[in-house]
Amino acid sequence: MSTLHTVNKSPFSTQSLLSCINHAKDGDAILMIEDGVYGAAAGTGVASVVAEKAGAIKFYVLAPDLAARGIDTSRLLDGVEAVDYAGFVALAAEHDRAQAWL
Amino acid sequence: MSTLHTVNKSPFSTQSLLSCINHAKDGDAILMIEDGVYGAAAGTGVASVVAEKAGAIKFYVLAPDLAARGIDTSRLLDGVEAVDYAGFVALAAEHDRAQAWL
Amino acid sequence: MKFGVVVSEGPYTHEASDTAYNFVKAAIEAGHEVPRVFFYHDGVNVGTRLTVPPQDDRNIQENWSAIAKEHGIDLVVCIAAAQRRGILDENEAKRQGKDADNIAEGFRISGLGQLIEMGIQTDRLMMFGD
Amino acid sequence: MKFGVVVSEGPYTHEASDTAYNFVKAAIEAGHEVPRVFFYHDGVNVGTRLTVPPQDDRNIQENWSAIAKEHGIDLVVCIAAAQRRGILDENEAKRQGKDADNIAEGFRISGLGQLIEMGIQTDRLMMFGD
Amino acid sequence: MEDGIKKFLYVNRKAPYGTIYALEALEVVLIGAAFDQDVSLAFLDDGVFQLTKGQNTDGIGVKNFSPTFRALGDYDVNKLYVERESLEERGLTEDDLQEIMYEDEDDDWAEKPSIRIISRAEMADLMHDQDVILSF
Amino acid sequence: MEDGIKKFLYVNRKAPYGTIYALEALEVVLIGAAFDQDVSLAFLDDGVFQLTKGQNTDGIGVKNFSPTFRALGDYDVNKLYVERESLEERGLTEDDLQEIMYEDEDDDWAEKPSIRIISRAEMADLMHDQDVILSF
Repeated sequence: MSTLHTVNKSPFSTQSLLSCINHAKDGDAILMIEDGVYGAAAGTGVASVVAEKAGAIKFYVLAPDLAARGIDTSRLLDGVEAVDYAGFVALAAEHDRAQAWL
Repeated sequence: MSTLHTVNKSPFSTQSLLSCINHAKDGDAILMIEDGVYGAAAGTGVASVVAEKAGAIKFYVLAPDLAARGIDTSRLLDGVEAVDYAGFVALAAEHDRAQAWL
Repeated sequence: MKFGVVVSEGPYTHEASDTAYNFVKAAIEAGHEVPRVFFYHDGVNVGTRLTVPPQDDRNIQENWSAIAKEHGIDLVVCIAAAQRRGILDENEAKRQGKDADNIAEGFRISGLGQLIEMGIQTDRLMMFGD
Repeated sequence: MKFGVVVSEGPYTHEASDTAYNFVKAAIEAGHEVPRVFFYHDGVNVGTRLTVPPQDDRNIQENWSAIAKEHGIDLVVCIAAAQRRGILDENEAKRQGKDADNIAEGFRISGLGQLIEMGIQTDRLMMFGD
Repeated sequence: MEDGIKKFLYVNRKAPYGTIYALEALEVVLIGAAFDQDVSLAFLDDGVFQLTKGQNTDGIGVKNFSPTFRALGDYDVNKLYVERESLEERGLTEDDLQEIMYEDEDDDWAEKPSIRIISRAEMADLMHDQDVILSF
Repeated sequence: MEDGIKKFLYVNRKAPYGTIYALEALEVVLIGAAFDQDVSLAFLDDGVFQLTKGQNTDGIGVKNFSPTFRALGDYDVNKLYVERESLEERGLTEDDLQEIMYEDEDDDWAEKPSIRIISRAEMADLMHDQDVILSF
């Protein structure tokens, strides 16, 4: 039993990613979408929050939203995997429930 | 020459109050309105951010928004003054410009 | 697998209705079913036929109407949220004494029970909002 | 003193249009002038006459229409923002080939120049949004 | 999921009045109560502000919906989980929240509190034990 | 304010695409350029993300408006102030931003960069030196 969490807000502006990480359980997945994709980049002031949890939690980022914002996948944090919408659907199907951190 | 800044977001959810404080100049005023009024209460995890600046910057909070949220004025941080809409208008008139931290 | 989808923000203002649309398209392409999309909060504003987006931009309402028609998706606009925001169909306009309606093709106005029912009858509920 | 006011969020969804209304009322009571209120972003949704709020709640559109009538306030809805969101007056509806319009009494649709002009001609510009 | 009963969790993370999400979430809860599902409400982050007592909206002209929480017991909605860490960060204690009661039909209709203060870890467990999660 | 010219500052604090504020701010700037005022744009907090290069929105089906920034020089809008601290927190440098140029009519139409990276303290000074501040 595991959950797919989606986070759609910039981690530099709001506490959504942090709250999501604080409530996710080992084996859960967190998918960053929309303005949430900024949380997937390496070398930022919030990168360590994600890096510390990568492993216990699996992190994904929506590639079309990354591209829209001009972030090359080469800049992603280690352990964050880019998926397209088909991958998003597959993640939603694989996990037992979806929780949106709106 | 001074500015009236308005902050309308909860400081527990977003970085708006912090960014406003980081850009306000001595002699400016910051008025907390709408969900921003939560930043005016004592004893919270963000109170020190306001308390440290109170003095150099004058802090106000919109009383009708406080009452709507059930916060009694006795709980306000030292140095934060409650005003009504007439007071809001007076502050806007007294300062040289208004800047909304949306 | 059956997906239920909720759209909670208005068109153009927030990416939510775009993301939901792209998700629904991908789900159908992957062989899943999307029996219903429920529009709540400002999401009800997706269902007006009066939008005139710039010619070089997407037409969010038309995209939803088209995919719904092609794949038999039930597009439900919450009546309570719609009344507050001025989204009406012909019946509602008559009932409320309003002289115009604005609901778009393929959308219908109904109650919040349709949201709960969708949660019960689908395998996964996906929410897109602010 | 002359205040210009911008409303950037839709009615009910966000407190911005309420706060702006209360500010305008207080400004007028204090003897100031509010020649114009400009509705931008989702703020254009304040200007639809099709809203039907619950009977125990305020009617945001009617409040604005009334205060504008009483004090001669120019309520301007941005045309570009309004087209995206489906807010039309009779002329715009005709021009765009739409079969209905929904603008409320006392609101008019015009360009962004009216916002800049308001910034130039007033002493203070107040923005209310998200 | 047994006997077609699903576990529904309404997650409330936003403050009241600044935006409409809290009010419209409550409207879903009230309608949803008619469907005989296993319903819980979670209040965390700024969502805990929804439950504070003494809310008076006269000055802003917006409808005060906080009394509606006290009616939830009549709809058999009586599991309101509030996160302790969220309260603490906001300088709140249980005493700052409304008293919300329900009558327990399995215990001779005894009056019991609907609000249950739980830890962040317990909140995570609660979320993990659901079939359907609605976020507001 | 001299000769009826006011100083207008457009403050951009939000990321592009997730919400429409960035795009609709730009629409105001373009219209406002016709009014012969003293116009500056400020990019801070997530607003700095608006100026990154390589934006490609094909995959989300949303209009890519980032090329419009490069047209601002033609409208005599050539003061784009970007906050250094905001860039740093987001792991960005000036090289990650689009090159936005204008022709300086007072300097024999020499091409010059419109983007000026400034410190947070300088951003505060800039804000303090305005007649009208529009926030997006």
